[in-house]
Amino acid sequence: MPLERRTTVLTDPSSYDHEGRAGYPTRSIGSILADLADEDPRIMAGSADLTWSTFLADFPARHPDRFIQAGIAERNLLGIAAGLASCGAVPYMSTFSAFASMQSLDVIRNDHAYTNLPVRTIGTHTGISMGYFGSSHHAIEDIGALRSIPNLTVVSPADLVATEALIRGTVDLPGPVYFRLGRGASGPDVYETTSEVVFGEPTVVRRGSDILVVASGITVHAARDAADALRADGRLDVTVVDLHTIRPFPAQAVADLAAQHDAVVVVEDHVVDGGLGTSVLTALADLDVGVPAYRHGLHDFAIFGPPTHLYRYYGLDAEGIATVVERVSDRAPRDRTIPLWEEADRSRVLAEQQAADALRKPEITFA
Amino acid sequence: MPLERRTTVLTDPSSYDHEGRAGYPTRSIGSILADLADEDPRIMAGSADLTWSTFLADFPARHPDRFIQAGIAERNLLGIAAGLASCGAVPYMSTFSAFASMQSLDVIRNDHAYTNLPVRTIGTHTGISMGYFGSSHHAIEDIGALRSIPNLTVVSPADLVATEALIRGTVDLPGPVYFRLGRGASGPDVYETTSEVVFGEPTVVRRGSDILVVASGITVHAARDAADALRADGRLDVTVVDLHTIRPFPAQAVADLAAQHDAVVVVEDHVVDGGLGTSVLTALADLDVGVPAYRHGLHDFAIFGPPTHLYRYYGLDAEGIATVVERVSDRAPRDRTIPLWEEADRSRVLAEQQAADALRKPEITFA
Amino acid sequence: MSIDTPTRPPRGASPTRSREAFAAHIRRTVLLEAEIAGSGHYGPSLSCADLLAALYSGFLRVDPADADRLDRDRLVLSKGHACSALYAVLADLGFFPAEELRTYTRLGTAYGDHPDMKKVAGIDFSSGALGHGLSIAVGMAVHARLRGDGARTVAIVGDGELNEGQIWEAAGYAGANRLSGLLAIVDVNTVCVDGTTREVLDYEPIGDKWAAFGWAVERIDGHDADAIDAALARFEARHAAGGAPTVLVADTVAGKGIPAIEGMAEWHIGYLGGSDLATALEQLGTRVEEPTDDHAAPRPIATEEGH
Amino acid sequence: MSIDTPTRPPRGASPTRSREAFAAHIRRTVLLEAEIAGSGHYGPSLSCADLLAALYSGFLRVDPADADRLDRDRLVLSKGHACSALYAVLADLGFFPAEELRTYTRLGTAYGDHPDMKKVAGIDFSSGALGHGLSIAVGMAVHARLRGDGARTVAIVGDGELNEGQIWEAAGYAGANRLSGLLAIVDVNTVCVDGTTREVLDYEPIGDKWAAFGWAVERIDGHDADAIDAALARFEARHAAGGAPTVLVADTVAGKGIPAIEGMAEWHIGYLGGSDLATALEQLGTRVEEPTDDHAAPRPIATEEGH
Ligand SMILES: Cc1ncc(C[n+]2csc(CCOP(=O)(O)OP(=O)(O)O)c2C)c(N)n1
Ligand SMILES: Cc1ncc(C[n+]2csc(CCOP(=O)(O)OP(=O)(O)O)c2C)c(N)n1
Ligand SMILES: [Mg+2]
Ligand SMILES: [Mg+2]
Repeated sequence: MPLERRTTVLTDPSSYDHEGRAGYPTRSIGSILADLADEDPRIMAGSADLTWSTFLADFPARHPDRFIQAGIAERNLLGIAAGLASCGAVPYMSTFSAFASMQSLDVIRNDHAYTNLPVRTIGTHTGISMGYFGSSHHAIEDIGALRSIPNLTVVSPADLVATEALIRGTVDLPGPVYFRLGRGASGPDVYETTSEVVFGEPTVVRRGSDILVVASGITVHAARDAADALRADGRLDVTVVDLHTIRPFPAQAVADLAAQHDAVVVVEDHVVDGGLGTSVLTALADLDVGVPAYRHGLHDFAIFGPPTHLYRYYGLDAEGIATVVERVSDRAPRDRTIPLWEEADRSRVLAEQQAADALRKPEITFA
Repeated sequence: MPLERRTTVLTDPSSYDHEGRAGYPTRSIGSILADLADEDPRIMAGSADLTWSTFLADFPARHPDRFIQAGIAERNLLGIAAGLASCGAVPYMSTFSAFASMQSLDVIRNDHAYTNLPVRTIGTHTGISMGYFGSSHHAIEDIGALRSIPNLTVVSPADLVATEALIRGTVDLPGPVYFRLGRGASGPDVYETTSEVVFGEPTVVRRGSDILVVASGITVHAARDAADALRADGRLDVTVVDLHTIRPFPAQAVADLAAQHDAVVVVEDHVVDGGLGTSVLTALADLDVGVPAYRHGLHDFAIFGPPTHLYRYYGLDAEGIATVVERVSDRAPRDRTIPLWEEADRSRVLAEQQAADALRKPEITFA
Repeated sequence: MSIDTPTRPPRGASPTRSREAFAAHIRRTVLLEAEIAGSGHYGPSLSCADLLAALYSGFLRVDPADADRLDRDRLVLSKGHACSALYAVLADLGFFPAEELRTYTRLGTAYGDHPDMKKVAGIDFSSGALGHGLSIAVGMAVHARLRGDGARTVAIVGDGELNEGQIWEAAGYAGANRLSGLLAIVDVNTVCVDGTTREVLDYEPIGDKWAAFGWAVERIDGHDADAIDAALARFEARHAAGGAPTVLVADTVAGKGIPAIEGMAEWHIGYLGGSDLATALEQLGTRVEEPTDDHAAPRPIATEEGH
Repeated sequence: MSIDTPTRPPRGASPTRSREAFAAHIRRTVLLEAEIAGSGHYGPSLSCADLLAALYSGFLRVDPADADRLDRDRLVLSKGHACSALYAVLADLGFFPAEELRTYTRLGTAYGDHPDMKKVAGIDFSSGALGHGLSIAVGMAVHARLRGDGARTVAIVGDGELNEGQIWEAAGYAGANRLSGLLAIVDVNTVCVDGTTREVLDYEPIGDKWAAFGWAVERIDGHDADAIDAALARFEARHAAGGAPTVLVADTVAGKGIPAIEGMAEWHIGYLGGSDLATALEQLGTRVEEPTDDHAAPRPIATEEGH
């Protein structure tokens, strides 16, 4: 696979092609893994025709013979990984989470987890982060799909620093690991150094006392910003914890944190049934912690739209999270099956956005 | 596909072949569906080379032109079903649950659930009911895999009467349904008439007052027998509820039942993370019911052995369930992450069985 | 099987333009949709534009006024990421007002970057995850054979998409069951995302694979209107006779029509802004004709001002 | 890739018996395992017995004393439900004591009805869900090529199993990447579970499919020891030269060796009890010889008393 991509004769500075002209990040999962491979001969990598899209391209550039290009065949990619791992390799295979988890679940289950081999599956572009690509590309059920599989470790880094920390923190695990990554290099940063993220231990990102906000992956930065806004306004003093290690679930740590707060709000870019909040609720129940916990996430297949618009629509940006946390604090309803981000909130965001869209590019007509 | 199977020249009455001589049940999912197809022209069926094993064979015998024999290609079977359903058919596609759920999860998700088409997937031989066929055939993560998918209905009949009731009770649902069946025709009966099982409403199988035992599918008969034994001995007065409708989860009904008891024990032929108990725990938390709930199920890939031995080993037979219910009543531990069916229990069962096995067929030597 | 079989559409619905203008219009619309979105699947949408133009110029019997009629022909765009081209077609045929494409990819739209049958009239099945569409089309073709109304089913798959095993599951089923009413079209634009299909995973000889799975194979120039029409006619004849399903292995050029991006995997997704868009529209515009007169309501073609 | 490469096993491990006796011993063991379980996959285990006998009669370089050595040849029994035959082979070669097979399928056993690499020495990968094994074997073959130690990888797949699309994903990858060290063997016993493969889903011509996916194809009689050995030798030569992966399309008979059940899909699973078992063992027994002398510790062959 050639790393050099052709550039096109373009004249307008706003134009870009898939990866060539859009620019490619200097630091990415590909370079993190390529560095690791420099040190560790077991490391291999592969993709299913999404090497560039999943930000893996530095790996084949630097270690071409340790790279598997499977074409558009995710199951085979993950099956090959199992064969490689049975020979002593530690392969990192990346594709979009929608195709890594749901399409190949039995490969992960039978060939990685049951055999307990050190295959690493990297599922990128999780939740609704693919925006208007639509439902086929939304990975809003992947935690649910993976959660029951014995032996499987699942981690969900909030940014690239966390990704590196968790890759290195799990490299010697004998069994399989699933990495649930957001959009790759493009999310806002949360961490400065890898030492802030230790595999297996939740990271407290903001320390407060009123309400505990639990987040993971792509929602952590928004939860942090929500906490900062609530604090700045003097409204609420909120703790934000990054639950980057989803399996094995750090039940005791979460229970201990929850016990120090009035309520828990779990923010998730996933349907609430089977997601992170499900683990939080069962942990609190199992460990007999009576603090009420609210799940704030998706309840259905998502609509289409640009990613940032979608997060706003579903109340998963900082403003939405702050609103939900305040509502928990104000209303504390005892029936927690009723979502705190309401139909009316969504309609409002949609109407605002559609009004703004109506003014865009009036010169275009399709007839 | 020919329904007539050849019979072999055999002399010993203990011999049997796959389906021909072992006998085939007169009433089965195949005859239930064939009856339905007599009345309803939308009904179709199909299998992936497991027509006999999933007890569907009466369907192609009676409606050959409305039957899809996909060969060993589960994903294609379920994809074809989606195409059929988009033309107005209501296809029932059967294979082992391990292959229906995990291997084809994204087909169910994208092509049945997102499109909200009336495809019915029948996954048989769930949980550890395949016994010594081993882990590849154990479907102990299927509820977890399916639980997050919007629009998907999941039902888990306890016997053939319940199967018929739930097939008929869901036939006009516009969206997809997943049937999680035990070993097909071979389980003990629970119900006498289909009116006992109403889609969407848990069925109370035994009414008591001390402890609520929640079961579904293949574990209902054992839970019932456990309740009867506990009552007969005057030990405990136990309610047994059959949660045949797993999704949408009847949260309020379960919460109301739970609130009338001292504790809840969920019995499941599934790993506890992501299974039925997960739904029970989140329902109790969401609806603020403070009754402690214990999950009694699997915690890892299962060992191998004959099905009945395996259920005994994992405490999922009547005796095991009774033991666990008594322990809940006696000890009521506040840390409910610790399984009440212990390593020592399993070792005891294994030792007993191995001692019995050692005496079997001494005439066989393999050297 | 007792299914109501209404009288079938006497002929396929037709576009408002001549064939050449129709194809150019599709390409133009693809560019304009990308302008709305700020991003577009140029390469894969433009490579199949002539194939779509052929299918929807009277071949497919569909009825914009009754989009869901049971006995219609069906198209599954298994390579769903090319849907901006299909939207252009469906709008032109009158399935929905073309102006709705102004919402393409915007919040709350029906028109995402993969097609959704529940949201858009004329989309016969939702797609986006590669590898699924041929199985769906098999199901539709089986149903059509049961009904006996002669309806045909077409699936368009990518050449890279052939890597997906489910395609061969479906191909094996259709071949063994001689689903003569099923037509697969492989858009052999010789690229996927990471590079050329040859670099990524060489699947040539593509025709041999389908033949070995029991299909009647034709290799054609996927931009030659006459060649496509002739192959469609031969498929129709084969279907009438009953026999193997047909595959058209169509040689195409990714990004066809925009010289700056033709044949480039880099343009699987991208954006042609400002002056580049203007140039591209001009290159297409030279070939855009006025609508033909054989339709009641000729509609204006998008003009180039403002780009 | 810097991987420790120990000196490779000078030759393949060998069974304790002559080739013919070895095959008969495998079949006998399959019957006895079924007697322990009360059920057996007779058809599929007996159809591949001669193929396994050939592979483990010196061809596969494996070392029972060091079962996990990195540079060994590997076998993936993708049709894992035939493992009772493979257990017979591995026990005879000394990977584990044959008497352990008394626990076959019993509670807590390592020897289930599908093979488990974590529990049984000599099993190179766990299987049971059809369609996975060739991908695994591809991974092993890629690793061997990286190591450069010449180790070979064999995958045995069923003819019905070819319906699984993942087989073709793996075949496409191996063909395009010219994995010469990979050998696939298709056990064409012409049955699956619901009937004959022709009735269920006709996949002939099987060889053409593999050829179209870039493999060197040989069609052989899967019960003819000389034919199998010769084909294995040609694979070896092809591997040495570097080139396409090889597939042996092996024509076999389900339940081979037990006339009452030969060729019958009904005997995918079943049970031969009492007098039927006795008859079957007798039919095999006529062909069972004493162990050959070229092994230090010839072991007694199961006698027929008691059945
Ligand atoms: C199952 C699945 N895997 C990966 C993708 C991401 N993806 C979208 S388009 C594409 C390349 C498709 O190549 P090809 O089939 O040749 O179609 P083309 O774009 O050339 O028309 C990929 C890998 C997807 N949509 N679905
Ligand atoms: C994915 C999957 N689907 C279905 C099965 C059930 N099953 C076990 S063996 C078998 C038939 C296999 O036929 P074939 O591949 O011809 O092998 P044979 O038994 O003839 O050797 C089936 C359907 C399975 N084990 N895995
Ligand atoms: Mg292409
Ligand atoms: Mg077979």
